[in-house]
Formats: sequence, C-alpha cells, structure tokens
Amino acid sequence: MQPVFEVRNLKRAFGGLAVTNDVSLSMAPGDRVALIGPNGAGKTTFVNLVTGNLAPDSGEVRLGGETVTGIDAIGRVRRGLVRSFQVTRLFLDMTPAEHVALAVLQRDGRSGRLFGNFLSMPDVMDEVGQLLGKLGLRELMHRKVSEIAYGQQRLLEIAVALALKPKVLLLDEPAAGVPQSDTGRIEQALADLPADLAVLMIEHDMDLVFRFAKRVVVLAAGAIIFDGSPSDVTQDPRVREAYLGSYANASHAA
Amino acid sequence: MTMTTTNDLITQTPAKRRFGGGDLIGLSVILALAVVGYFLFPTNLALLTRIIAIALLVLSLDLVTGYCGVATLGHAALFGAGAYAAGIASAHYGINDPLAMLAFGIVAGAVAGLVCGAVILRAHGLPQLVLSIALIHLFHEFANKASSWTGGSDGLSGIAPSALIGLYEFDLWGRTAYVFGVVLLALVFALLRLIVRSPFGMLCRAIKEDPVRIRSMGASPKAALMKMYVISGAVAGVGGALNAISTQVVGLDSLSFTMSAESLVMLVLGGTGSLFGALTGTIVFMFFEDVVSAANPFHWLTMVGALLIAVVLFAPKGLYGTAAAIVARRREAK
Amino acid sequence: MQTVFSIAIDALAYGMVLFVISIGLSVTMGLMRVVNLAHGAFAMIGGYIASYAARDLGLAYGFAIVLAVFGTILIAIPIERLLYRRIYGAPELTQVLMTIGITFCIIGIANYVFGPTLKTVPLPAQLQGSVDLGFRAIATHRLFAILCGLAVAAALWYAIERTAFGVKLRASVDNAAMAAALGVRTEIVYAVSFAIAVGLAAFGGVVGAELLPVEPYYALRYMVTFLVVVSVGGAGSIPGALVACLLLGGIDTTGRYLMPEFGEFFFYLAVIAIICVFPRGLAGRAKG
Amino acid sequence: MTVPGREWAVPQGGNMKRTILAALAALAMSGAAYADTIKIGVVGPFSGPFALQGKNFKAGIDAYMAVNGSKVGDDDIEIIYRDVPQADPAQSKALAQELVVREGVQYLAGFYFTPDAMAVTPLLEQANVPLVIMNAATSAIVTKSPLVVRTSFTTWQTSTPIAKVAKDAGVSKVISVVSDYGPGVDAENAFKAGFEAAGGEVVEAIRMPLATNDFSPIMQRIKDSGAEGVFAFLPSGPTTLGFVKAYNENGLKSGGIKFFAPGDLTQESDLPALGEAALGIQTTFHYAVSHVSPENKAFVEAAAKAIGNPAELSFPSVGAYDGMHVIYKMIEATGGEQDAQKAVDAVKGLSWTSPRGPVSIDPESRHITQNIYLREVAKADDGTYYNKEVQTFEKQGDPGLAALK
Repeated sequence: MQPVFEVRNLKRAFGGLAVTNDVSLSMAPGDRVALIGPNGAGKTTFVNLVTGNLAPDSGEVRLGGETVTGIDAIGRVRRGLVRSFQVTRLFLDMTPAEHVALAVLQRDGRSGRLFGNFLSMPDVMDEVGQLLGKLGLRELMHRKVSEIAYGQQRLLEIAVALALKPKVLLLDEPAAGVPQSDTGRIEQALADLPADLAVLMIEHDMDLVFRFAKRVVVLAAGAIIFDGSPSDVTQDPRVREAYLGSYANASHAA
Repeated sequence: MTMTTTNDLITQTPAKRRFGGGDLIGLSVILALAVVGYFLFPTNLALLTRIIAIALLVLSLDLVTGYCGVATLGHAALFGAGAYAAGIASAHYGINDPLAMLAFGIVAGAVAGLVCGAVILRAHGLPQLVLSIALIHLFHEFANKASSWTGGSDGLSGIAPSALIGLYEFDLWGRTAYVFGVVLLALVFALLRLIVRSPFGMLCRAIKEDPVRIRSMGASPKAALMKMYVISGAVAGVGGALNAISTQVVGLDSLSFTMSAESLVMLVLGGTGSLFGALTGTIVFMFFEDVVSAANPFHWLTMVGALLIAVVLFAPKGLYGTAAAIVARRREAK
Repeated sequence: MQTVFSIAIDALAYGMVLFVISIGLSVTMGLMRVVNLAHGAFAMIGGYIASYAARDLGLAYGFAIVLAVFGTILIAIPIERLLYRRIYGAPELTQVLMTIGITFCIIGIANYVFGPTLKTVPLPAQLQGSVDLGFRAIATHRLFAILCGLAVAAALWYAIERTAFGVKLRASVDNAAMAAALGVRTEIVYAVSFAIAVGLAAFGGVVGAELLPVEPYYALRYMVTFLVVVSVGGAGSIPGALVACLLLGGIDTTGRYLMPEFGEFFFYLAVIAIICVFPRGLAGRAKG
Repeated sequence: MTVPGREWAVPQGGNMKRTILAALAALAMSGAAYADTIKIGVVGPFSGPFALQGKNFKAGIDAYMAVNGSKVGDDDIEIIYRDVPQADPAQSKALAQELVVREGVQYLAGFYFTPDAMAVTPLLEQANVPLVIMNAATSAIVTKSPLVVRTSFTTWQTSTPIAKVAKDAGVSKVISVVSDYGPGVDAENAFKAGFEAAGGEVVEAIRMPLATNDFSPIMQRIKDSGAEGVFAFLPSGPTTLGFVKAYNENGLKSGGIKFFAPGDLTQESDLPALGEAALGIQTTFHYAVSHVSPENKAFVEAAAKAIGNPAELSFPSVGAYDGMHVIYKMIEATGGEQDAQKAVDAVKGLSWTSPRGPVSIDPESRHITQNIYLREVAKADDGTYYNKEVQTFEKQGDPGLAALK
C-alpha cells in the first residue's frame, strides 16, 4: 500500500549533537505504530520535526505522497497530520462541546465565521454529540474543562484530534498521568480509532504499547535501532541493551 | 435518530448559553439606560454622547485585550484615526453627510487596526505593551507634524456635519448626536454580541488561552488576531467618527497615550472579556470622573487612584466580572 | 569629528542618567514580575524628600540623598505590605490597574503637600558648574550621574551574582515554590528586593533631578520612558538595561542633534525595531 | 431642527417627547435668564499637570470679585468652574455645552489651551453666549466667531517685540528653537517676521518635540549654527527648567550667545526653581507680577490672598482678572439680559487701566491692545527672583492677525 506518512533521512543537530540522526520511517493507512525510547532518545525533537515546529537540517517529511518539509505546522495540520499533547493543553475556560466544535469548524474552514453559533448549527452539534458520545463525555459537554477529571480531559484531547479528521495521528503518551481506574476508557478509545487512520503513538507504558501497537519503532540516541513487530522487540539485543535496561532502571526508581 | 440527538442536545443546553437571550437583555439594558439618561440628564446630553463614544473605544479594546489577550496601551490610535478621518473628510473635502463621515471613520479605524496589529502582534507581554506605547506616540507625532491636515496641536476645526439623513440637525442641545450615538452603540453592541459568540469569537477565546494549541488545530493565531484587530479598528473608528461628528472638533488627545491608558483602566475596571464589563467600566469611570472632578477638581486624581486600588483589592475581576461571578455562585448554591 | 565626540558624551551622560533612574524598575519587573507603573512615583518621592532636606532644611547634599533613599523605603514598606503583596503573580492588567491607582494617589498627595510648582535639589558647590573636556564643557553633575550609574550597576551585579542574598533571590525568581521548600523565606526576599528597587528609584530621582525636574506629574510624565527603557533592555537584566539605556540615549541624542524635528520618530521607531528583532528585550531570557 | 439667529431653541414639529424635553430645558433656561443670578461658566485646567494655571484663573477671578464685589447692579454673579486637565477639545466642547444648556450660563470664559477654545466657538451664536478668553494665545481664535473677546495676549504679540530687542542688542544672527506645537510655531513665525523686518537673519529654525528631556544635543546644535543669539519658546514647567539649565551648563551663556524669549519662559511660578540659572535672561511679555503701579499692587494683594501661596501667582491670573472686568462691563451694558452681540458690542473699544498697565479692546479684532514689556530676571533683596521691567513697548496690537491674512 502507498504510504500515507513518510520520513526520509531526517537530521537535526543542536550544536554538535545530532539529536535526530538520519531517521526514516514510513506508515500506511491503518497502521498502529508505537514509538518508544529511553529519556533523551530524541522523541520530542522527532515529534517537533514531524509536526513542523522545528526545521530539519536535512531530510524530508512526506504526507499523503506530498513533501511537506517546507510547510509550517499549521499547514501540516490542514493536510491531515494531527497531534495530541503529552500534558493536556486544553482551554480551561471552555467546554468540551466548544473544543470539539472548534475543531470541526476549523476543519471545515468555518472557524473564521463572524455570525451564528455552533449550538445552532445542527451538523456541527451532530458531530460533536457523536464524538463526545463515543468517548463517554456527552454528559459533560457543557461543563467547563477546568471542572472535569483529568482522565476525561485526556479523552477530550483525543476527541479534538479526531474531530480534525486526520490521516495521520500522533499521540503523545495518551495515558500519561491518568489514574489506573481510568486507563480502561482510554484504551477503549484507542481501540475504537478509525480503521483507516495511521496512528503513531509515543508511549512509555509497555503494557499499553503491546496491547495497542502492531509495530514498534525504537529510537535511541537520535537513531532508529529497531523497527518491527512487538513480539520481536524484546528479543532484539540492541534494544535490550539501549532501551530496556534504562527502562527497567527507570521503573525501579519510580 | 441523528435528528433527535441534535434536538436533544440543543434543548439540553443551559438557558444562558442559548442564542439570542443575552443579546436581547443586553440591548434592552442599553436602550433602557439610554432613555433613562435622556430624561434624567436632558441638559447634559453632550457628555452622555461623549460617554458613548468612549464606550465604543473601550468595547473595541475589549475585543483585542479581553477576548484575545493582547496587552495594549496604544488603542487610542484606532479611535483617533477614525476621528481624524471623519473630521478631515468634512473639514477638507466637504463631505458633510454624517453617515459618509462615519464610513470614513470606520475604514480609517480598520486600516489603523491593520497597521497596529501588524506591529503589536510581533511580541507578547511587556514588550507588546511597549510596542503599543511606541506606536501611539508615533501616531501622535505624525498627527502633530501633519498640521496642515490635522490642525496639529490647535485641533482640527471646521467640521460641519449636515443634518442626519437630511432631517435632524446636530444642534446645541446635542439630541441628534445623542440619539445617533445610542443607535450606533446598540448596533455595534448587537453585532459584537454576534461576533463574540460566533465560531470566530470562540477561536479568539481559545487563542487567548493557548495559541500553541490552536496552531496544532490547524488555525493561525496571527491571522485570527489580525482579523480581530481590523474589526476592533472598525469599532473604534465608529467611536472616533461619532466623537468628531458630535463635537465637531478633533484634538491630538484623541490619539494620545493618556486616552489609551484611560480606556484600558476603564476596561479593567469593568472587567475584561465581557462586553457588559466594558460598558460598565466606561460608565462608572466617566461618571465618577465627572462627579468627583466637578466636586473637587484639585483632588479627583487621588480619588480615582483610590477607586482603582479598591477595585483591585475587592473586585479583582472588575466591577461587572465580580458581580457576575457572585450571581453565578449564588445560582449554583441554590 | 569634534561634534561626534560631543554627541557621544551627551549620549553617554543621558543614557547613564536614564539607567540610574530606571534600573530599580528593572529589578521589580524582571525579578519580581510586577509591571510597576508606580516606579516614577517612588523616584518622585525621593526627589521631594531630598529637595525638602537640602533646600528647606539646608542639609548637605549627600545627607539629603541618604535621607531620600531611606525615607522613600520607609514610605514604601506599608505600600508593599498592603498593596503590592496582593498583586504578586496577578495578571499584568491587574498590576497595571493597581500601580496606576497608586501613582494617581501619590501624585494627588504630592500636589496637596508640596504644591504644583517645580522643586529643585540644590547641588553642592563641587557639583555645580561645568568641567572643560578640552573640546567642550560638560556639567559636573552629569559626570556625577555617570559615576553613580556605574557604581549602581557594579553594586547590583555584585549583590545578585556574588552574595548569599543574590543566590536566594535568583532561586526565588526561578522557582518560588522550590526556593521555599529549600528554606528560603521568599516573602522576606521579595520585601527586601522591593525595598532595594524603591531605594534605587529614590536615588535615581535625586541624582537625575537636574535632568528630570521634580514636580507632581513627574510620576506620569516619565512613566513611559522608564517602561520603554527597561523592556527594551529585557526586564531583570542589569547589563541589558545598561546597554538599552546607552543605545536609546545614543539614538535619542543623535536624532535630536541631527533632526530635532523628528526626534520622537527616531526614538520610537528604534524601540519598535529593537523589540521586533529581540521580542524579549536585548538581554531577555525565555520566560520561566 | 434649525435654530434661527440668536433665538433660543424653540421646539418645532410634533414630536411629543422632544417638545416636553425642550420645554423642560427652556424652563431651566428662562429661570436663569430672568433671575437675579447671572452665571459665568469658566473652563480651564483645574487638575492635572496644568492645574497651577487653572488655579491662577481662579485667583484672578476671586481677586476681581473681592475688589469689585460679586454683584453687578442688582444681579448676583455666580461662577461655575469646569475642569479640562489637558488640551481636550471634545471634552471642552461637551462641558461648554453642558454649562450653557444645563447650568444656563450667560457667559463662557477661561480657556487655557487654544484647541479647547476653538472647539467652543461654533456654539456661541446658537447659545447666544459671549466667550471671554483668559489665556489661549493663538491669534486665529478671535476670527472664529464675532462673539469672542480676548483679555490675555497672543504669542505673536509677546514674541514680536523681542525681535527688536535682539537687533538693538547688536545681534544679527539668531537661531530659533521652539517646542513643536501650535504656540511654538507661532512664536517662531512671529520672531522671524519681526527679526527679519528689523534687518536680522534667522540662521536656523529648530522645532523640537514637546517631550524633550535632554537639551544638550540642541545646545550643541545652537553652538554649531554660528548664531549670536538664541530665540526660544517652550511651555512653562519642567522643560523650561531643563532648557535654561542646559543653556548654562553647555557653556552657551559663558560663550556669549544671548538668550531671547517671550515671557512664558520665565513665568513667576517657575522662577524659584529656575533661580540663578535664569538670572539676566531677557523676555518680553504683557505682565510681570512685579509691575509697579497702584492697580497692580491692589491686584497682587487680592490675588495672592486668593491663591494662598503668592509664589504661585503668574500671568493667567491677570488675564482672568481683566476678563472679569470685561464681563462686568458686558453685564452692565445689557442690564443682565442675555444678548451676546450687544454685550460684545458694548466692550469694543473699551479701555481701562489693568494691573498690567493701560489696555483697550480693539473694536476690530476684539483682542486686547496692551503694553508689552521687556523684562530681565533679577534677584531681589530678599533673595527671591523676579522679572524686572526695563523697557516698554506701548500699545501693541496683535501682529498675528495680520499674518493670518
């Protein structure tokens, strides 16, 4: 299948330090890929290069067959590359309904309209209701975000991302900071993601990675050291050395 | 199935969020106040008209400061541009129809908004504040220099608006100007109510909270803010034009730092991020100023200072904002 | 060539006077994150006290300065405790409202107590007159102001970078909660910094009184100048403020010499240009 | 609704609300017109940075009423003050409108700033109210309405004689330095016209921004121009002080460059601060508090009492004092009836002895004709500084009006 998302030989150095070193990655519609790596492996930089918040020194980012390296972050979102944030970045004074409606309107190019209110736009409300309903947020749709639980805020992050109808979705630790009792809902939401959507999930929680991903990419010291099936990742000696060791240590510490 | 869901959702929405309710109340409050003002101070309409003009400036400021989070101490540039444009159209080109003058004011205000937005939006926080200060001084100096057009520090006189729609003269009593002002304010207010609850208004509120997040939703904060600046300029231009038409003179003070700072004080006094807050702040400040400065002009500054301190200490969200919060809390408690 | 030197000297003198007066504001705005529009009001109080001490009581100039600095701090302490403490960490607009309110009150009171006329701080004989630099004369008190500016810059740099208090201050600024957890009493640190800032304001008000004469509207008249200088430099940075003062002083002076008609344009266009290039000021750091 | 001539606004048309309103207002109005109290509305800067000038207005008015009583014939005189802190024509006009419509004043007076006065002139005819200007000094104001009378001075009037003084002092090349605003530009033009007529040359004319704090570069510019003298105009207050100090400190004074200015620069309330620095500076002006005459002695006594601190007394007080004189004469002439044209006509050509010396109202321009004095800042025996009159230019009109044409 034609890849919907492709990264070719991406490089970026800060000073003399190559933080992203010749990374190539390709994803097809429907892919469920987990990107893992120890702290300082360069995941954040990689995400920023992909989303367009950071310009690469060399290399290429392609979206739906088109080179988007020269296009800024906003342009890439409009072309279907959407991300969620590791720490929720929501508008605390606004309601979930407003969040999703804003995303829907933005996607349709209607967010600049000066008249009307989404509450009286049946098509928008329809979509808002469906999306929030699917994620179990419908009861809360008119509460302020600052008044709803953190787990629900994480779900809302996903809802906002989905409302943009992305082709490629970057999920940055979707379950981070969520109490154990609520992770089930999030995992359910992840399982329910549209089938034709390519999802790249950055995650620390290996249980979640194994349940979600069909493919695992391991980033260490700015380079991809493994790209294969979840079942093989634990067997790979380089991963064991570079990643799992430090992960084990980290979990000890925590 | 889908249809019922939608209707369901709409009926579920809290009454205060429903479209239209607040607008009607707001408009009736404005009109009621206007009528009360007319009968309570029939001989003081000139000052009431001036309050309306300033209220338009403060509303305009609220759009960028209250709704978009832009810090500016130079907003009078937009107001002054509108005032001078309307004035120059009449004094130099003989365009004396008040509605045409108003149109000049709106366009000039919008253009000034575009210019100011392009500069002010380049920084955030304190440097942004300073950019706006630099801009207002440049505008002021420019108007001072171009004295053949603006009258410089002597003020632009010779503005002679003809009768409104050919029927109502702008006379000594100031009734025409007052009614004209009230109508303009009501129209602007209604339009702004629509805008702030429109998708665009929602976008701006979101930008105020987190511009980075908005970028990741595919919207350009800069473009949206520029658009808001132009709208804000048009609104301030209405105020400026009203001022020029009703007083038939434009002075450099309408482009001054003092006026910018005063309008910001009025806005924060009433409460940012709410059109009612902007109106409340303007009315309270102007009345306070009028009463205190008539009672004791030598000490009114001290009293205004005390008022501002008291507001920060006891009504940190502004007069309207705090009152609204109290009402909301009461309602919730029930 | 002589003219160039002459302008350079004027620019230096003007820049250093600006520095002396506005560095206190840089401390409050950068370190305490308060948009303190009342800074000029404190400088003015210093000027009034010094004027009263030197002119009406006939005290020595040096003594008048000391009296002004400590007198102003004394007046500022209750203001800090009652008013400023409420706005630490508040939104900028709230701070603007509060400090404008304080400024208005101080102006009104000064007008009532001292009257609306100009007040001067009589200079001692040593500082009067001019010094001949060979190619031109420069007022002695200007040289004095330059020296004061350098001394203030050095002392502040030392206090912040080299003393225990400086460490605590920087810690409180970077992360107040962490500093408190480590046993730093941030309240006291803030109060002391505020006192220092006010003292510097008063000092600047007195030393700069020859250039910016003391009168009730001093507090409003120069508010914008101080604010501009500090933010162009990058709030909280002493070298930044120094560079900004010299740079803006230079632009202002040169502009006023070459094309006085467009003096304001030069100054404010430069401000806009600098901020557009350095959105956080010349020495600005990313906001913590 | 058009209002014909100088009649009061009479409601026309069938609009009920408007009729009631107009009737209400007319009631208030007629009360004012026939009662025994005649109200005078005074607009000026009573707060803000120029409050001192407003205070002087009030002192002059109080002094006049203390000396001449608060009654004209049977009518009581009441003064209503309105505050416009800084030049703000819109506010000024709104307040004047309020004074006329709500308070029912028969006379408008005061006005420190030109734009504030200009803004009011279009109202006068409709309101049937004369305007007596007690300060605003731009020549053109009197041409804006036939109901304006001015008892102060114009910048042209006070700046022209100094040109002759400069020429007589043997100076033929002068640099003009003024603040870049209306009065500054007026002063520049007046001096230039006068000096060139006298055969001198203005080598350079600099206009500097109002908000100039540091005058050293300007001083350098003056030195470089090669002029033998400098003509300066700045608004009173901190900038004047800075300018004069810079003049001394940058070696211009010791370098023999002479200083000429209209008297705004050395107004009495600034002299304690200017002190030594201003010593010997020559200015021309219409009034010095030190003027020697029995009229002035009586005035200063009364005005000093009114203002509280005699050191704060300066020229706006005399403009206000004479303004009250003109208004009293107007009231006498009209017998308390409201007739603006008759009132103004009555004072055309009026002459009297003011605290500043002999003055008259020019029937043509309605501006005051007066002596202009050359003064020099001198130190009195008690250590205070004052403007010492050294030469008199008699019966000066306003050359600015001729320049307008």
